[in-house]
Amino acid sequence: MIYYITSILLVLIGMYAVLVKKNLIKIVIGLSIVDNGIHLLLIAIGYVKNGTAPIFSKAGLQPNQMVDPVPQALVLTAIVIGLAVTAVALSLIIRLYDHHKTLNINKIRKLKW
Amino acid sequence: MYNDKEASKIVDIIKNFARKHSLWIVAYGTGCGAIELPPTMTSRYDAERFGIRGSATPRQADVLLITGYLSVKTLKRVIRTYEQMQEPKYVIGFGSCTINGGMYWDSYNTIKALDRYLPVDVYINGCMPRPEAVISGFIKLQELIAQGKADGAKRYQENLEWYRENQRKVIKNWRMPEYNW
Amino acid sequence: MEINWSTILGIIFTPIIAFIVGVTYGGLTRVITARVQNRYGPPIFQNLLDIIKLYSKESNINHGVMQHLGPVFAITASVTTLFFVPVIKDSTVFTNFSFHGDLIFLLYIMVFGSLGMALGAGQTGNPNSAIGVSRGLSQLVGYEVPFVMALVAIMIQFQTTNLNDLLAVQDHFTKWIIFQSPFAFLAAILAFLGMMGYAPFDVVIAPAEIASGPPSEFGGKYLGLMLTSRSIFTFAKLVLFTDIFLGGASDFITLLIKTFILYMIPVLTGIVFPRYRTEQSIRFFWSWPLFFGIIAILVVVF
Amino acid sequence: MSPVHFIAVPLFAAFLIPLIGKVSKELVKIIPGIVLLYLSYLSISLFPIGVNRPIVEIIAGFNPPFGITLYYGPIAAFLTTLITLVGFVIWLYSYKFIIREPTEKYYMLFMMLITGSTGIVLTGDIFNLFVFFEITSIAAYSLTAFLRDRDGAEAAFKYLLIGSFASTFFLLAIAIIYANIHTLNLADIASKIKDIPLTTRLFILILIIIGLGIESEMFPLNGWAPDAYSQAPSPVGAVFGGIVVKAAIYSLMRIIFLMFHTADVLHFLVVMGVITLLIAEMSAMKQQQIKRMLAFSSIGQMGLVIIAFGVGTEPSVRAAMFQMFNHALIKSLLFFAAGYLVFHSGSKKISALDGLGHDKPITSFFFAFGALAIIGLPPFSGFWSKLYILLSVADAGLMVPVVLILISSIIEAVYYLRVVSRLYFYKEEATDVRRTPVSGLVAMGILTVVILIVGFYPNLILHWMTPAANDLLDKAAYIKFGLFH
Amino acid sequence: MNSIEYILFITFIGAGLTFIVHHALPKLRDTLAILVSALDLYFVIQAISEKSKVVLSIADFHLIWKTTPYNNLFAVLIAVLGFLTILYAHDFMSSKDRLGYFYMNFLFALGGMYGIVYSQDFISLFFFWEIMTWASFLLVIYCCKDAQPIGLKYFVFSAIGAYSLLIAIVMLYSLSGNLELTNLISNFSNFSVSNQLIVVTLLLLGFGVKSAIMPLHVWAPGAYFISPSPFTALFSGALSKMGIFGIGLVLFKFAAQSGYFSYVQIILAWIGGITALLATFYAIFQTDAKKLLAYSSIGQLGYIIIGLAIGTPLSIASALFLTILHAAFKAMLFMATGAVYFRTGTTDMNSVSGLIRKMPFSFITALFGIITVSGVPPLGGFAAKWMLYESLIQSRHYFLVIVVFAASTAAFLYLYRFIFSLFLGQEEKEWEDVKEAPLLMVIPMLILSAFVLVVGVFPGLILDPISQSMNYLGNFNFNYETSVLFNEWGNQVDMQTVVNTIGAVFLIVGLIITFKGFKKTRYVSTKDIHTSGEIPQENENLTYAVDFYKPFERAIAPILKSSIDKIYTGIANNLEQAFDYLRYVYTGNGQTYAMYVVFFLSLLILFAELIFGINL
Repeated sequence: MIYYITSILLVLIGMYAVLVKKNLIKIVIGLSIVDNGIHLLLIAIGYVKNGTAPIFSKAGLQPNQMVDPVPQALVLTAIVIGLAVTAVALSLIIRLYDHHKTLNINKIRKLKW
Repeated sequence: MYNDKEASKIVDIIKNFARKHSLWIVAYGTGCGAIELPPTMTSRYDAERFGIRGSATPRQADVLLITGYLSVKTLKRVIRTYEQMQEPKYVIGFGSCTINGGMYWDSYNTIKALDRYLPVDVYINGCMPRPEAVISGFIKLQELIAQGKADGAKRYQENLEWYRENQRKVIKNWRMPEYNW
Repeated sequence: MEINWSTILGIIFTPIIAFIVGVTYGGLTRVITARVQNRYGPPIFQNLLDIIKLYSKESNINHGVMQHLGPVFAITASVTTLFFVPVIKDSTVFTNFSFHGDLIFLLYIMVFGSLGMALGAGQTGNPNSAIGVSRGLSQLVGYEVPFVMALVAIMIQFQTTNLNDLLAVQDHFTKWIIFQSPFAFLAAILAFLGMMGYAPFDVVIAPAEIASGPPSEFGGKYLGLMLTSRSIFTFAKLVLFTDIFLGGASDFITLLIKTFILYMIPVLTGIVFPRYRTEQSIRFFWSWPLFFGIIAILVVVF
Repeated sequence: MSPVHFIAVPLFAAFLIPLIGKVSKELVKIIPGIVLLYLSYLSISLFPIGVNRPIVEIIAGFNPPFGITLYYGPIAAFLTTLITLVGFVIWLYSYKFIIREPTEKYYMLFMMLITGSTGIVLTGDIFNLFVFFEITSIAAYSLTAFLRDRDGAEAAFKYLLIGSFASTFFLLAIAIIYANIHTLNLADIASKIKDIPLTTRLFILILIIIGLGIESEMFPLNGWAPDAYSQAPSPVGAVFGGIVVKAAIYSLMRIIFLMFHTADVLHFLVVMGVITLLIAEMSAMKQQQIKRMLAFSSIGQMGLVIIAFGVGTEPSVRAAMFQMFNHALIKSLLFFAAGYLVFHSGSKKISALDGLGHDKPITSFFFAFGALAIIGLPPFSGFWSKLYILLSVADAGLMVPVVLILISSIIEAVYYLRVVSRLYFYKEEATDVRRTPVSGLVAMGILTVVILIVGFYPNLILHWMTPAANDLLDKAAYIKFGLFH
Repeated sequence: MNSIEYILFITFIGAGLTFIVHHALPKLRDTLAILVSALDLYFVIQAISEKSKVVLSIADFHLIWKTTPYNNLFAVLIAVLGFLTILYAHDFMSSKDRLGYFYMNFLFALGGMYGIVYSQDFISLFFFWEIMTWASFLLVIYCCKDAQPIGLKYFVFSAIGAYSLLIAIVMLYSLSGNLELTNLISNFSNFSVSNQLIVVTLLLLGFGVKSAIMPLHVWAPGAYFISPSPFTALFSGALSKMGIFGIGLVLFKFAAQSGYFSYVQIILAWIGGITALLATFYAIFQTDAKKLLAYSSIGQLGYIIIGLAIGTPLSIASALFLTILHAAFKAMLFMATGAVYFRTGTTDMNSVSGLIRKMPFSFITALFGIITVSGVPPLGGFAAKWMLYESLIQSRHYFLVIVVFAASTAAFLYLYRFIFSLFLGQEEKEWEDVKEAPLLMVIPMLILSAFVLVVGVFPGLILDPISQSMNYLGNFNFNYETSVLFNEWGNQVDMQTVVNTIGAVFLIVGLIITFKGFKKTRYVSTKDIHTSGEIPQENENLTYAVDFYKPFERAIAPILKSSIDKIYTGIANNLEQAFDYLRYVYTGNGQTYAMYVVFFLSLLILFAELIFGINL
């Protein structure tokens, strides 16, 4: 349960950062936190208490004693994607800073209406 | 122009009779004489008895009534008006001023003898002539028409160059269209 | 349309009679006006003399073909109107073509002349003519409306648009439409004032203001033709009104009496009234006459 | 000859391109064309097969529901064909339009976009869908920022911000679905979705609507769209309007029709579609930049498509797909034309377009043509799809949306025609006649011809729409084919 | 292929070809366009006897074209007018550029109209309706920058009309699942009353916009004014008649089945009446000849609508008669105005004057035109007006007839203004070098003039096809002979007697007045007028043109105060303003957008059950 709560908390914290913080980098950090929250959630879904790795290493091991491997695979993929997004975001921030000389999101709104 | 007595055709007699009894005047109220016309036309003297009537434009009129002295400036307009009238047309000089300048005999900018500029058929003497005199003048004109002597238009046409010369003498800035009818 | 002797007689004599009567009425108007003004007045045939004199003018000018044809349009309209009105009731000669046309046709042919005249006046190029036409047409819109209302009321009431049928209805003087439909008569007679163009509705030809308006460039034979047309047209209109409202006439004496009475209405009005401005006269026609017209229609409908 | 090629070939090309870039710049430009030509050929040749009976491709040997499958049914066949063909035309246009370095990156990202989009359309696995989504998104972010001198970075950042939200919510939805029924195969989820408790299902639905709605440009979620469209290079705008959004809407609709096919959800879609349509068209009215205007128009058209899907009857779905097809073509044409117009006028402003009709007669003609077509005037193809949408919406008894759609059409007409007027009539004589490169003209010409032909023979396309619509609506068949071949 | 297929094929292919030919062989372009319209004319006449039917399957629909008497009537109208206007355009447009564009759209508009009139189902009708609309829109904006807002206004109103048409079509489809005219007509009585009314209203609205009924007329003055004259002639003469075509169809094929038909009739008739009256009043105060004619057009269409709405045989006959006649005389007037424009470069009535002697043929055309419009005998207009009044009186529309009469009397004002300002009046020095228009422009005008004259004498010639098409519309029979018209009370007007009388009197008096004193009757210039003796200078402008009907304006001032156009402009501006505020939703701040997402999410979560229901 604690994992679920933690993950939801993480998501909310990240959301807060994204929605409230004005600094672009903080926003990207927020996004990462949200991502991590979701990843944690995914892991938590597949988690079986006292479960083992999903490998038939021992005879008689029932599938319900194993940790679900699929979420782990998913999380791996998701983390990679998150990384890519973060990388793109950061590179964009560099470009934005070159252009606007500021990281305040309120001041970067040439495109509007 | 026909003389009633010499006319051979009944049509001519009718025409002359109608012309005689239907004199539409375009009153050119140039001078003080214009004031004599209202009493002439209205109930006291009632010139309409003789078929005399005012008309609004020279196109419809038969008689050009020059009521008094003519300044040089006015003369131009009068000539124009006369030339716009349809034949047969008559001119009545009204008051002494049209005959010899009257009290303006030595004025620098009035014309003295109207006859030199327009072919006058009848002069009405007086300064001013009373309505009775005016009516008698009209009756004289009617007589002239009946006798075929009221041929001012013809005279004007025949002696146009002479009239023009006289007119040009007094009217300095001469810009008149050609006389074309 | 069949051509026979009575038709030809009618065609020849109707305009002549109309002209004589019209001209005499014109002269009478002048005499009466003079008498009202405490004058002796011209002879009664003065208008005839005027017209003859105008025809006998030796020179004439025009500003182009439309001015030349303008009076022709006018007289065409007058004579055609006359031909399509039954002058004498039940006469074989003087009903002319009245069976071949009806009230609506008459309404239109009556403005035909004014339009032709307006075209002629337009070509003269005289601004006064154009002003006069502008006033005349505006006023036309004014009085046509009540007039049409009156006619519509009558048409509905008697279920016909033909004058001969209307005449057949009014076989006794109690059945004259003036008594059967008084409001229509009121509307129509007020419109008639405007139609005749006497004061107070003579702003069109206001002589001192716009130099007699549309005809200001017309002289000689053209003016003569116009006056002829006017005489005929006056008579035609009078006969039309007599036919519609006063039961027509079965002989000339009755016709003359009825038309004369009718004619005196605009003449006497004209003598005593000053002149309306254009918009005033339009507003006038759209107040009382229109009101009477509406009442006339309502009376018929309900 | 397998649907896998749709994903594998462009992906391979995408990674090959930077390498080849070291050798020959020209080859970099040509390779995507070859790839897309091949894909087009593939899609056309596979088309009849896919329409008759869905091809379900198993990846990596796991049988469904465990393995990832590709589901090449009628609708996928149609959309892949559309994507590859439009992609090819876009490549043709880009060939001379993208002259700015680094071209190899542009083509790499372009290939990624194609990969992602076809992947979205083809995949039968929800997480795989997510992955392709992210591929598309990341490529799209980068392409938005491709032009360095503009405000591309800002637009891209906004896109990224909102896009991350989308992916987050979508991933959350996947997580919840997986937590409840332990499966990721779409067909399997569809058959088991009723096992999830109602509240959870509602939550999933909301998350999916938000997640995929962002990419489908639904109204309150589409703040990124105008910026991204207007700042990206013109062909990329065409890619967004013609390919990416189509794939996104398809995935949204596929999920909704598979899992949440109820009247209320559909009504919600209609309402959202109407709101999207109206607000987008109204916002477009006073735009000063032509590409921004096109972006709003694009959003509006998506609203129209959402309405048609939301009605949820067979004719309406068919009409929606037809509209998607037409929009892909016409909007691409408009973006292409606008690209050169903007390029030559030197300003993004509409007011700078005065008199370009004389300077660039052919490009302007294409723009005018596209404008008339997108307003829905006959005999262009846009007319039929709009007509079908209206007929189907009215057939479902929804007269209010019909009226609103038509009102928005009037607004659309006003702002498009204003631009057309400016092109031709605001300045009389030609100042400086410049030529559009042949490849661009050919690209626009192809689209124009297709638009006209479809306008006269809508059956060419409509014919294939009925199986596609049935494919989308027939949940049972999807489950059957998706799970058991 | 039968004739209808030929017509549509030739026109559309011809349209495309002219555009191409313009760029390849500009010399052949005009010939091609004339050829196309001539072929159209030939096939339209062929089609009358063929009774052909074309079925074309496109999408899921069967597009059906068929010849019926009603269709043929309009098709012939379009074909003749199209041919004459293209003939006229050859010289008129010769100095303009973008001629490929012009002819292409001209032919597209023509083709659209053919498609409309022959169509027997609503899809093809709407399809061609839209083609016609955009083709005409492109022609409206053809000239210049000033035309753009006007064209846009035209398009917006057309779109409103077209879309209300579309809504009706869509409703009909959803009600009966079919869009074929014959089917719909037979099914119509099965619909519920409210549906019937809505459909009929929407259809009338849609067709009404094209025929410029109040208050949807505001596009017309500008569009007629700004479009090139040859097209204006077609626009007013034929294109606006498509609305009439539709209204006739809707009224007698659909609305007549409804229980509320009489109300529809009365409302429509009154709308027509008010249109006629107000348009006439507006026309009186125009200073531009084409605008004046535009308003006049609106007014005339009002009469036609009244005629259709009244629905008695005589009134329908008058409406259709007037439809044909209006096509002729309005084309004549626009062509004459175009000729003036061609030679002087303006149609401003305050500046052009006195062209009668320079452009006699144009003047005669204009004269015949105005006589026909005014309804004064002996030209064709009288027969139309006569039938209209008679039918109005006999169908007990007493006050409507007054309105109509007031309108047509007031029409004299603007007609006189038109001909006076352009052709009569002072012959100013400025227009001294003006010549008559080229032969190819004069010929169409004279053909039409001859037509209105013949129709005036023998209205029966046109009443034959009209009565056939009325039999198609419903069981309408009325009495007429070749030159005699009868009303329902049996009263008659014999056009031949009328014309004979007028002609004879006119000729006799005219000859007398001409030959009396012929030698001494002289022509003088218009500068030689009575000006109280003052001599006007050469360059002095004596034309009376500005504020020509000021007294009348003062008399009816209250009516003119409110302008429908201004109301629309106000609405449009406010809407645009509102839209402008609306787009502030897109603030440009990424965070705000993110906020929207989160808000939307919370909103959905909060009202989840409300929105998505519980039976998910």
